[in-house]
Amino acid sequence: MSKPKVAFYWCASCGGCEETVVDLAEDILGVVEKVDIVLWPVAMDFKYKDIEAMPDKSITATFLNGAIRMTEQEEMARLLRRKSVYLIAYGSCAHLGGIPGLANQFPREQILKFNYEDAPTIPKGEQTRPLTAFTEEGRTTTLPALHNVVRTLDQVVDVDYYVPGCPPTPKITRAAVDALLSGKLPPKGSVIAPDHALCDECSRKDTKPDKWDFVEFKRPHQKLMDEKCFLAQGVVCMGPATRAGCDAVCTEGGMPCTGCFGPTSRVRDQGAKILSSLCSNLAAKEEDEIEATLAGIPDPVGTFYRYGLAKSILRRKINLPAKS
Amino acid sequence: MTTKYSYFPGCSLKGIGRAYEESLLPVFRALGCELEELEDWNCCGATAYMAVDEVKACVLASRNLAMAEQLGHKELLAPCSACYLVLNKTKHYLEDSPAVRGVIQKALAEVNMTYSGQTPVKHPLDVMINNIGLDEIKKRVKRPLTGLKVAPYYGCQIVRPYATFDDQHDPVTMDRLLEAIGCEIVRFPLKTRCCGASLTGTLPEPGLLCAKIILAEALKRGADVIATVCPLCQFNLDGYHHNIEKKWGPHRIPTVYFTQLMGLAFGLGERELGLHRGFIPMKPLPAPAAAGA
Amino acid sequence: MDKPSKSNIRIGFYVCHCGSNIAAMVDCPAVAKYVETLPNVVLSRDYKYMCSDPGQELIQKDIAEFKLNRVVVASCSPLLHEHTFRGAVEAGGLNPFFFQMVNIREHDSWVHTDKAEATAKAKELARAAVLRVAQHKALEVKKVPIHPDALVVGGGIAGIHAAMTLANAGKKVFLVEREPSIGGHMAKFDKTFPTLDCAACILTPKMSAVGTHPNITLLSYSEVTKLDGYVGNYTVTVKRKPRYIIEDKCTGCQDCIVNCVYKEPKFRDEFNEGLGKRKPVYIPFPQATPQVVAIDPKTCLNFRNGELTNKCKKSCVTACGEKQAIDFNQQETFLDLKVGTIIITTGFQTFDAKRMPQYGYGKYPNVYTALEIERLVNTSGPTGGHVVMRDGKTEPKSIGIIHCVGSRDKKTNRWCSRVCCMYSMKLAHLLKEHTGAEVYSFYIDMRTPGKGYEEFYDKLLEEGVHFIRGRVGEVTDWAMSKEEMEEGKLIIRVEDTLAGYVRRIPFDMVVLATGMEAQSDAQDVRRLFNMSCGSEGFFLERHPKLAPVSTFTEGIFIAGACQGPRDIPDTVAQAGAAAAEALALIDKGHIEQEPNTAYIIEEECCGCKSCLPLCPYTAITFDTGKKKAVINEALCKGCGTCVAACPSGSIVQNLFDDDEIFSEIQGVLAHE
Amino acid sequence: MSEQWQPRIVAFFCNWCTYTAADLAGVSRLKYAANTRVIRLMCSGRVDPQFILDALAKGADAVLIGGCHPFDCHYAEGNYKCLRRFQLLKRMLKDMGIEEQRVRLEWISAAEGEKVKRVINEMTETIRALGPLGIPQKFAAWDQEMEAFAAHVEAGEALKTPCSAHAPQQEPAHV
Repeated sequence: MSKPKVAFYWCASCGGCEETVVDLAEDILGVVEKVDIVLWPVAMDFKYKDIEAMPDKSITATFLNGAIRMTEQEEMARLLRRKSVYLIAYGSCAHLGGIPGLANQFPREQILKFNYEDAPTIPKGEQTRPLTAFTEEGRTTTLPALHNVVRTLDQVVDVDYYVPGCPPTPKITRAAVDALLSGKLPPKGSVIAPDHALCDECSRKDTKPDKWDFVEFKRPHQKLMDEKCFLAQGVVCMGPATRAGCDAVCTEGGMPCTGCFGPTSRVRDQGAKILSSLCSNLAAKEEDEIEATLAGIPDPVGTFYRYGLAKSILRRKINLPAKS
Repeated sequence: MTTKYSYFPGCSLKGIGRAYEESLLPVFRALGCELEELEDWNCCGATAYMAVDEVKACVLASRNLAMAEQLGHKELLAPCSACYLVLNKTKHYLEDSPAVRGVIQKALAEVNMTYSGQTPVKHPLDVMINNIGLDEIKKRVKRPLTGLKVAPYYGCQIVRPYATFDDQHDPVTMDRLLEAIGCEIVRFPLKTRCCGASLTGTLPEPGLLCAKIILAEALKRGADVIATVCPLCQFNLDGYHHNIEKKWGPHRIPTVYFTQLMGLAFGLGERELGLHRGFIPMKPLPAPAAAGA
Repeated sequence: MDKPSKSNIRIGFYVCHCGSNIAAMVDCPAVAKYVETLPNVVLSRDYKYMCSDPGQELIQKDIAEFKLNRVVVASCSPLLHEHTFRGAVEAGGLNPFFFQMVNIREHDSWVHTDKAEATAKAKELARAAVLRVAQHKALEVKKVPIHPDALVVGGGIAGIHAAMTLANAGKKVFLVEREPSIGGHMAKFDKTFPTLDCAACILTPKMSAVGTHPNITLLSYSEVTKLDGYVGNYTVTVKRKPRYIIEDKCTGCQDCIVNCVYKEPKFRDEFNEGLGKRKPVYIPFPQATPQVVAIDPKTCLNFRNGELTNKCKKSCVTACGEKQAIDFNQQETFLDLKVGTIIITTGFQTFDAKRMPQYGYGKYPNVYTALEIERLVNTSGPTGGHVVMRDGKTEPKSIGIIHCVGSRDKKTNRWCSRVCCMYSMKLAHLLKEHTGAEVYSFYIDMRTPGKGYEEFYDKLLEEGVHFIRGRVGEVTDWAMSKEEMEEGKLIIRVEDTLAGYVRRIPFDMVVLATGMEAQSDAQDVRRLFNMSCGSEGFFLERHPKLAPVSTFTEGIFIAGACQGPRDIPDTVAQAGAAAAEALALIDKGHIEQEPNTAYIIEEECCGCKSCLPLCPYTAITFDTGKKKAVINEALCKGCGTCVAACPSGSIVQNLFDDDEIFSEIQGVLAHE
Repeated sequence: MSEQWQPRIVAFFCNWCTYTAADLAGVSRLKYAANTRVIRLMCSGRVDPQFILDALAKGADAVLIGGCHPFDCHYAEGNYKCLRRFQLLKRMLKDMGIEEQRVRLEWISAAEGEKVKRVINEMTETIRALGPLGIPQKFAAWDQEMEAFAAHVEAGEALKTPCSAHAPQQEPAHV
């Protein structure tokens, strides 16, 4: 019996997810022994046409990280879907849209204009936009185009499993690989991580007060924080609204949770839920007092949907501003 | 520190009621308020206009309102009861009737004006009691009018149909104001009874009877003077003594504006306050109690 | 559209015509036809009256015949008939919570004017219910035992009657009254219309029966300050105000009153509307119950500003002697009562006549309120029933009674107070009888619906009382002319709308028939007992016709004028009804609680504690062993606030779980 | 539908106050616009911000929440919790490009049938003036770029032709 074939691919992502695969360290050797890696552009040289030539469903599992931002990514996603038995959205970007998903607050043109024309790092007179096609000696090279909307993998193709995290921890990656190799798979569509929130595994849990009564909110850089629960210190922590499984690496490391594992299976919109929870526990009762307390959360979208905007109920800014 | 008000005098305060303006301006000045008269104001829309075509009357009024809003002071002062009522009525129509609002906005638009309904129209009594306050007023009194018996007479228009700052049936703001400057208020049940209004000009008999009833009752209750807030009331009560006397015998009691009494208490001169314009002169004030020196 | 029915859910849908109440504005057959196309619907019918017996039987028959396992009825408000239909579904053999109701009457046919729009709305609401009911789970009604004791708040005729009814049925009743004596307004009346019975003669026997009834604990001079718990299990905190008399020791001999250092009564007598005087130590009126004196610290020499100063000779203490009933050191005490049901009978207050300055009350001494006249014509009143004016000697020769003072007026109270026409005529009769004066009654409309009421009006007409139809413009002391005999009189100016001209009529005395309004602290009482008030300030009944003495809080009933203006017979009838409702609950022994409580799924809870402080009933606690939150369903009242706030979606509310609500949202919005 | 566009308003009403007030409006035969669909909850405190987002995303042009007046909550303070969430949600919705008039919170007691009528009529008019929110249509429009691209891929020419040939369309101008 031949070894199962596995593919790794990256789309709109920072590369951190690829690092996690490497972070499996010696474990990766065990994995590599048991599988055939048929595609891993970050580490090995494979060609698009090699994959295209493979029969459909001949790859046992594809781990795809990154959001779908460009036409090329979309095409690869569709191709790998066709060739794979299991397609796994790997990491926050493929799962929830991730940081790239925050671009859904702006029109594409505004983003391009800023990045290639208005950004302070671009010297005057050197503003230029990348060409989409370039012909030389009769050969045309093309660049993929940017979609208007940043999408999660499952908004483009059918996804079998999700491995959450920015990036997924080695532990959670190993759990996914083990499940795959052992054939002990959860129901299709599952997120391979515990289905309760992070507080459960946070060492600061015992310092939670029984009553919140928030009177102000601070952002992490505005406050010297101690070892207590961040919320008890008035610092927004997404822990209560975020899936566990990361072993609370951020809160252990002194930073509040920013929500990269996404919500539990029972929640449709992570941002709405943490908003509901935090606001319910304000101390203020008068409108202006409430407003004053909430002024400590100047950017609710960026705070509550840091990873999840593309996957949120609204997905994207609804009425984009007219071109400026 | 001066507070500024927009000021709409209306025709009366420049004509038969000029004593009202003559006393109003210095009294407000003494209270630290500046009244800035609307430039190019027009008829408020009262009486004839109101009787013939209410909407046109409101259009006239709204031009004044629009100018006041443009002037930018917080409130518009309308001392004449008729102006006060028409301006307020127009504001109500603007708020309540989309049809009238449409006509008015169109008319204003033709002369490049707009009115958003912001600037409230205030009566001097309202401003004195509720903005300035009796304590401030008491502080300005140099010569309390102790012993002067006053019948407070409000007329109809500042409390009917809208009673925004006082009771519709038993208004008391002027009572409190005059009490604060030392006057003795006689209980006067005819505070808001008709003065005869414009009937005195068209159907003199019932008109004069109305005026006579008020004069007679004020005399009967021992008043030295009737205090009023309305130029038309003042005119009807003060201007027809001759005719009244011919029919019912003498009913001689002066009718003055409340601002004239306030001016006296503030130590201003009688001429300065237009007191010489009344047909029935006020009796000399009771001698002030000899002060320390 | 293909009907996906992958599940085994079988929904029966019924749309009710409600006669023409719904059918006139909603095309019911069209709604039924549309719903037939929705997923899982196996049966869809329209029917004339779903709530009728045949309607309910239809549901039961269909459940059996078509193997329905979910039912949706589109008819009136669930607040009205949800119970009825749940009952029908249960009788059909299903769990009663496999039911959803659609409100297409109150929220649709009655409030819209375009049949196409109303029908479209009905379809969408029906679709929401169909999607929702598919998510319903079987639930169990919780039975909670009912504490058999009852509380009655307010000791007027309503409270007295309700307490007596309960007590006679063998229930223990606590009757709380804030004044020193029970009796309420009725105790102040002289005679009652239209029979002219002496009010005291019919009331005082009931009062003393309350005072002596073994099943009634009378807590006079007391107020309820706190309410905890829920139907069947209320804990009520009652504040007992110090009356400086030990109730058990006072025999009502009144020696203390006689021997008070004030030889003459000097202070405003509240019971006599200030027309009489009392001493600092007093008994409100001769038949007061309990027959116990009270000391008013505001006027007693022994106190200053309510503080004990011991500056008095304490002649009352001496007079009391061995009985030792006087205790100047008495303090406020608080009493906790356990009761299962509560009846609120806190009554009304009369309109403050000073709010209509044109009638001169408070300005002209001889303008009276009707309640003052009640005391003035009363033999046990301040003048012994001798009707004299405020000078204390002159009898009025002419009296004008003005109806509708403060009533039927946009500027004051818009409602008709129902009793003023009748009591005005009663007073007209009594005043005429006492003084022989000419009596005029000024009315807008004469409202005499009631047994013997119109006949009473006829009798008055025969007696020669003058009735003038017109709303009085003003009462003034301004005399127009000597010839009209107006000098020194009060002149009523009125447009006589039958004669068609304005009249001025001089009187010696003017009586203002002030209307009834809600007690000034009705809002506080409402909050205390978790009730609602109507826009006019009276307590709101659960349903004006079908649940007139119930409130939106289970186990709390209302009766008498606290619910709206009414006369004595209606008040007593209502008090009886409230007592019967309470008895029905008590004798059932338990109540069935709506199973809309929330619960936490233990393995899903992360123990973030976000929900802990949100529960006003402290139903959520933290299990420190498991480090997870737990909901005590017995304490949960089902608001769902914690459910909405749980950041990991680990709290579920029965009957209102997320999936049910999301389906409903989907249903009202899904495009056709 | 050929007739004039009608706003769709989803309302979450508290069982004890606003729902009852709406019943009262019915019993009193008050007439108001037929654009609101009421979902009954036991308390405005049960209104999960997810419900509001979900309603908007599923095609509601606006969402109305009706709760008990301050101090009058049947469950003590559920209405305050609703108010606090509402204030931040409103700001967040603004950041997400949704006009603030599209979500409204009103305190309406059981006695205020008239207010139900007024608020619903006002809101219907406001939303009518504002025009459709149309999120489902926007979702569909956004995803057209993918469908167009998928067609290219199907034809096997995606990566073989210059990207300008299959570049996503410029977005339609937003209102």
